[in-house]
Amino acid sequence: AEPQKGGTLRVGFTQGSTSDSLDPATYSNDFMFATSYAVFSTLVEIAPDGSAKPDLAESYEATPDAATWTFRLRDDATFSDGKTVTANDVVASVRHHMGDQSKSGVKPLLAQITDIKADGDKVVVFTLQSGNADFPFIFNDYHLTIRQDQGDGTIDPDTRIGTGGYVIEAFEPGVRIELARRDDYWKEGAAHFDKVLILKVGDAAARMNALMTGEVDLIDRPDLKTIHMLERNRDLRIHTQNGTLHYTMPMHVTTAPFDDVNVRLALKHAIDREAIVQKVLKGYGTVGNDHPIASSMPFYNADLEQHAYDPDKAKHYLGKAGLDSLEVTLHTADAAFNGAVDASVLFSEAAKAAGISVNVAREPDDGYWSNVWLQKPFCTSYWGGRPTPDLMFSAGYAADADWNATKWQNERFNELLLDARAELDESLRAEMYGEMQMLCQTDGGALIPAFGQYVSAMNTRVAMPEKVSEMWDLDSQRFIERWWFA
Amino acid sequence: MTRLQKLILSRLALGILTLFVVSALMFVGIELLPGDLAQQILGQSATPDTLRAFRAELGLDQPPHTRYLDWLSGVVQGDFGQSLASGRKVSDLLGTRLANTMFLAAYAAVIAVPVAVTLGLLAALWRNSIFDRAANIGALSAISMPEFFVAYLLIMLFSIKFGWFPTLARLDTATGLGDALYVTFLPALTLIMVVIAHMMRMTRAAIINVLASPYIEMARLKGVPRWRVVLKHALPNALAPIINVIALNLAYLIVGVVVVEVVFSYPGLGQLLVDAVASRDFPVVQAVGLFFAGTYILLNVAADILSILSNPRLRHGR
Amino acid sequence: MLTIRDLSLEAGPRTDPKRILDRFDLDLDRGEVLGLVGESGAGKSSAGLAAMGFTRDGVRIAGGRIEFDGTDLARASQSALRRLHGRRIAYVAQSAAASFNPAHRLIDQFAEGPVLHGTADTATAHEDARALYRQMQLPNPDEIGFRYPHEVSGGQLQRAMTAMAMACRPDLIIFDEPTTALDVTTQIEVLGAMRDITERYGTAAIYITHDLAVVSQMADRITVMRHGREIETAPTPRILESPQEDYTRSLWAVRSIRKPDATGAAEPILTLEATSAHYRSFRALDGIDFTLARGRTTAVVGESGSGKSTLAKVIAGLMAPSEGRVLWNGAPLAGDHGKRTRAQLRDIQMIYQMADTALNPRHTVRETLDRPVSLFTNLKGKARRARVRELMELIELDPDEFLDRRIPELSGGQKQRIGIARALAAEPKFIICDEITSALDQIVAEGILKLLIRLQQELGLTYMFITHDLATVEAIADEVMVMKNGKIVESGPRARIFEAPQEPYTKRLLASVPQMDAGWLDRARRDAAEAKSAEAPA
Amino acid sequence: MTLLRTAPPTAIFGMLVLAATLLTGIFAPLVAPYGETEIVGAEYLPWSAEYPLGTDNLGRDMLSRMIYGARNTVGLALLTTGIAFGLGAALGMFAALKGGWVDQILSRAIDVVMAVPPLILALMLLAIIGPSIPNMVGVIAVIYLAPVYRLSRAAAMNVVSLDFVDAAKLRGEGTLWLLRREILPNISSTLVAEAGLRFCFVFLFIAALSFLGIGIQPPTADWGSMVKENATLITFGDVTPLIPAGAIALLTVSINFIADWMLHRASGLKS
Ligand SMILES: Nc1ncnc2c1ncn2[C@@H]1O[C@H](COP(=O)(O)OP(=O)(O)OP(=O)(O)O)[C@@H](O)[C@H]1O
Ligand SMILES: Nc1ncnc2c1ncn2[C@@H]1O[C@H](COP(=O)(O)OP(=O)(O)OP(=O)(O)O)[C@@H](O)[C@H]1O
Ligand SMILES: [Mg+2]
Ligand SMILES: [Mg+2]
Repeated sequence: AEPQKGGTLRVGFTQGSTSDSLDPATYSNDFMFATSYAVFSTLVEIAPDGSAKPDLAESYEATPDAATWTFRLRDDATFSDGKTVTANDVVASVRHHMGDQSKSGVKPLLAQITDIKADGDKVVVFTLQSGNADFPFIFNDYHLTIRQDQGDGTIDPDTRIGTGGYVIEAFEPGVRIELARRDDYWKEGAAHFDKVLILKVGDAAARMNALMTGEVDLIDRPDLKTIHMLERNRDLRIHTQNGTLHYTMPMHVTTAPFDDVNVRLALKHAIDREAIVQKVLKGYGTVGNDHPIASSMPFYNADLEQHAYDPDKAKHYLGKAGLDSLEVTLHTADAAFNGAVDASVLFSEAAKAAGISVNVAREPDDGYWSNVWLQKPFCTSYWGGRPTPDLMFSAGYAADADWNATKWQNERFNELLLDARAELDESLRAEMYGEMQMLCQTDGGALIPAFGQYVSAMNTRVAMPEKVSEMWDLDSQRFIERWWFA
Repeated sequence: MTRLQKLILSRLALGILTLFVVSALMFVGIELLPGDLAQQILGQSATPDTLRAFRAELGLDQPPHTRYLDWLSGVVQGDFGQSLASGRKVSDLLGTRLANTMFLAAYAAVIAVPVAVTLGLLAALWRNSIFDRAANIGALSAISMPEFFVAYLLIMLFSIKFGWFPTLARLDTATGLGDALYVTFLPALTLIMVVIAHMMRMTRAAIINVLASPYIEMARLKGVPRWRVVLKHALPNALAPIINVIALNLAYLIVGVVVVEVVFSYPGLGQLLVDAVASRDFPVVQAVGLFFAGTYILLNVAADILSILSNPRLRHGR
Repeated sequence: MLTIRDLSLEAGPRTDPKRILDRFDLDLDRGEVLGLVGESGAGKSSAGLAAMGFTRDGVRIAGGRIEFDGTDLARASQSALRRLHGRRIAYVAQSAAASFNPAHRLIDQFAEGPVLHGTADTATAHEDARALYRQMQLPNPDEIGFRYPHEVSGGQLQRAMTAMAMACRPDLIIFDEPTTALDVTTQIEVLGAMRDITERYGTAAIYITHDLAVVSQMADRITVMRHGREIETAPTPRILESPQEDYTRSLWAVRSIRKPDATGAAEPILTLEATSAHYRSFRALDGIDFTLARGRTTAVVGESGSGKSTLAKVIAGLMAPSEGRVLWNGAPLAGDHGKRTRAQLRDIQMIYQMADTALNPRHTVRETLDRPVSLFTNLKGKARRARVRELMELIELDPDEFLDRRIPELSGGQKQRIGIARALAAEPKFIICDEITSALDQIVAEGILKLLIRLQQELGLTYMFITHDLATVEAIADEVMVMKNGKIVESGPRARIFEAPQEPYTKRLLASVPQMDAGWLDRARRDAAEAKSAEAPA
Repeated sequence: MTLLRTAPPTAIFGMLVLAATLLTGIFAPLVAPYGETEIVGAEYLPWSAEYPLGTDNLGRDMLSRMIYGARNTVGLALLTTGIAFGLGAALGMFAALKGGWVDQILSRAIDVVMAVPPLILALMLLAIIGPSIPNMVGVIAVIYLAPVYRLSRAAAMNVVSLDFVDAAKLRGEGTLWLLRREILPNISSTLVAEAGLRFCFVFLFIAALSFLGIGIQPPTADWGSMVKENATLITFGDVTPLIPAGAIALLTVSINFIADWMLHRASGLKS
């Protein structure tokens, strides 16, 4: 169906916090991601097919070594106060996330930039430390939405003036935001809803009740425990996306007993992945194979043998490690991902058959990321995924990555990572990334039982293109300008 | 009356002291909580670099006592500072939330208190009757259910089944009083169910306790009808415990409603406090915490004073 | 006007009821005053209430008739009874302090009845209240009604309650021990006022008491009760002079015990030197000087609030004196009991006024006695058990029957005996008795006094006997000490104080002791008025 | 036995329920058809002969979890209430007995504890010391200790002014004896009546903690958490969460029936 204009979209979101602010350096939850994309825009967006596509940029190109990138801006893009977007705005917006003072989450990704220059009004040139073929993908990041240069090379972090399709009418952090469409939006075929209201509804039951009683049109993350009830309601539709979202149980490979690769393999065979997909994800997911690359991503290695639940094999590996039984503690909380505690309990039950006792230690949701993740030798976690294997591996598996949650330091793997990044030949890259996935699977410290689908639910009036971007939930959080009411 | 004034003053002074201790304890508590604001805000995306920068910006690199004293000197001058997490003024942040919390509490109280006291009086009047037994069992069952469960039951009944009331209690500045009462009916009802039992049982017990007094026998021997004995002779003398339990429950209505706020997505202070604790945003925690503690203390002082006023013996001190 | 026939009241479970009244009969004519006398628990209050057709919770009418002016109150409906109560039959309770509603002003409580019964509107009722208050000789009759009960003294309250009972000019008033809680000097005024008012309006009355002297001043006829039954009824002069029944005679005989006079020189055992004590800034004891003699009984008398109990507390070590010192056998005694030696703690024991609060209701008799025995003696095992039994025999209670009872399962007199036994368990030299008989009825009190006298003779004990009842003083004291406002106003041997009191205050106190002879009340009122005016300048 | 004969029907009912709960709790492994954490089939199976109450969200047998839940819930609540009452009553009586600055310091400290909202206090304390079961028991006990302190202090105040306490002091009794033998027996009925309600509040509190993400550790079965885990079903008209909720309600009502009766008996003895 053709997109139509009109209507007020009311959304119930799981996340959102009183501490949210409009400062792009602070975005840390879906509520602000969606807001960021609706009110501001990025240089590049990820198209439904997963490729990078210019947005505020009209085009971009790299030198052959992929180390210098030149972005040309559109002429027609304007801010909501009528000013056109200039190269200086882009430079100031990107610089906001760089430098010693920056507390931005995107700062590590920008560390590769050695220089940014505005070349006239419409051209920005980035010089990188070394070649990076995937560089444009970075500019899809919700942090890197563009604000106006205040004239001194800085932006006002709290400004509401953006280049997006909507303007803010009311904003109560952690409660709601009200958006109204800009009539002078420069992008064609986008921003269909007249108004959008996003509510933070933290409680899963409350979210589903609100959808059922028609108080909202769309919710994210319905409770999978009761989703079968929603499925029966004919006015509602469950929307799923096979994303890059995956659930992991990182083990510190530097801590006993996880320092023995056989123990790691034993655990990897003692978990019933199918049961987790069925019982925790209620079928909304696929089994994982202990590496973070999704089947939908480029360079996915389809030839790897699938790790499956096999208590005998687990025992076999235990034997190789010189053990006949094993006791480990798995730290978990539903903050890690919805169902993490249940998944851990299922793991614990399944592992008994292999002579492994997995003690489930539930930690408080509050403070989970600072007290448990990266701190405890065995815990549950998730990755929202990255558009490319390079970004994924660099973020969580490279030896020097801040978030190397398993403290894994595989020489071969780290060599390959650098080589593949600078390599422009696609088939060579595929080979390299394939081997890296294998290394992760057999030697790495991450137990990755499942890839989850992004699930959302909405009433049948909400319409969307046939193919949506699957990297993040809800059309990679760009649903506000891409979807419409039928 | 000077005795009463002295008492009020000394109680208030004690209350302020308590507040001070509470604030110091909460500060220590937040200090002891693992992780700090920077880590919480940055969450999974924290890196040592960003953490350092963030801490410096927020002043978290200062020693704790400096930060506490800075904060305290601000508070003494009426300045509650700014939220570390969002940089907004704490007073702005609290404003609407406070109003929302008070609105819901008042809504529930206005219904719950008279109903509970009336039920308690009737139960005492018809002691050991079917009515008394039924009220007692009903009250016990109501308090024995977890609050969120009561809420879900009400939603199931009134929103999903009958479609009479909304499940989200959304209030904004534009909402009129009528609408506000309508959308917050279910959360208010949940709270009413939760607090009514306690007050009812206490009213009943206090009245029955007084009914054993010689002056009740005297009143009956003067030919005073039963209902008048309960209302005119027993109630005034049972007021102190009833007032106290009402104060306790009013405090609960203001202070203890986090769960109800979560279930109905009601933007009140409870959620703000939980969020602020989660993000270690200590100016906000302190402000809300102090407000809660202050509410509790004030209600208690008010209850004491009312108890005294209700008792001529204390009112006209000897 | 009132005829009660064959009335039985029951309490407790229906399967195993307890008889409170057993085929009780009573007749009362218009304008007549009937006295109802008997020991505690005899059923006097129950009978009085039954005369109103009222029973306390848990008590029910098991049979019989209560005919008031032609209607049977035993079968009347609640609303019919309500119309009678307060209007035609009124009630004056034992403790006015407890029976006035503390939340309302006196005059509002006065007006409630007339307004409810429709005999007056509020304004008229208030007018009437002032008139009655004046007749009851209350001070400031125009203003006193606007006070709350706690702002009025006990004697005044009792009068206000009588006024309230008169509010609808009832035909019958039930007085239930209206002066028991008052001290003797106040009692006279209240009795007088009550008698005046009933005479003036020709109101019939049932006057319940266990004090024969009092009832003899008030009643035309007297009924003696025991165990819920009528023992004997006769006009007052006749029953006083020639009682028919043994039980009545025994009641009369109570006032006759006398302790034999002490002989021999007395050596001092306890001395107080210029001792004062304070409650915050209030001086409750003011420079007390005295010496107690070994083996003697010293009675301390004085009206309520004169500091008698405070004196006991100071000696016992419950309250440290603020000035002066206490000497025990010549050696200074620490003010705080915690600093006294075990021997000192053992030597000085105390028996309390309210046996109810002096014994832990959660303990059995055995536990109560065993503990001091084990703490203060070296007895173990069998010897200790034997000692406990011996103590029970000393106080004339059967060990087999009582040792395993809990305290609440004892009568008031039995409790008081246990209190004495507990003091004896320590094998003390000196016992302070603080009003130990004032909560007991006379027969029981007599038993206790006899017991104490016997124990003194057997064990050579020294007593300090605090009381405001001069009859008791006459019975047991060797020495008498009169207190007023925290000071000792007069002291000396019993005989001298009783025969030749020096101080007006002592004289007034002595004159207030109720006597059985008919003219006592009038005489006493006159004397009291004179004594008061004589005291005033001093 | 004579005691039982005088009990009103409500109290007998209460005692039967309590006894049944305790027995099932104690003999849970014998009574329960399946293990506490055993996954026996698919999720949300309806009631059947095999699974009398169906299965839960992970396919565990509801009945077995209810039975083990009795053990954990009642056990924990008993323990917590016991600690809160033990400590609270001891401190309250101590303050009443000593008076003066001891009383002032204790009472002001308790004021501070009571002035902080309980849920927040629990969240903070548990985040600081870690959410293990012993810690949770300790924290809840501390929170509930405060009102118990107040109650027992007030009740003890009435007792310490009585003469038998003076008499005991004059015998030279130590503080422990005074508290345990003289005061405690006289305030125990007040405490018992309060304990009935508090006992129930404790497992409701545990349930609320679970709701906010801390509380009892999975996969331990506990009624409060079971209500929480299945609560969302209720809005779809599924009765599963009513089972544990009903069990809590039944137990609460029963315990309070017993408490009411004991209170009645105690007051009957007094008058
Ligand atoms: N409500 C009641 N339930 C059970 N027994 C009662 C009740 N009221 C009184 N009794 C018992 O009835 C008996 C008579 O009581 P009553 O009060 O009439 O005695 P009394 O002669 O007035 O005694 P006192 O001089 O102590 O006032 C006593 O043994 C008492 O214990
Ligand atoms: N705890 C107290 N605090 C303050 N004042 C007290 C206290 N106890 C007694 N008083 C006051 O001290 C004075 C003496 O009291 P005390 O109890 O010694 O009198 P008493 O002669 O024993 O009287 P009674 O015959 O009524 O027992 C009274 O005026 C009383 O009001
Ligand atoms: Mg009586
Ligand atoms: Mg005294």
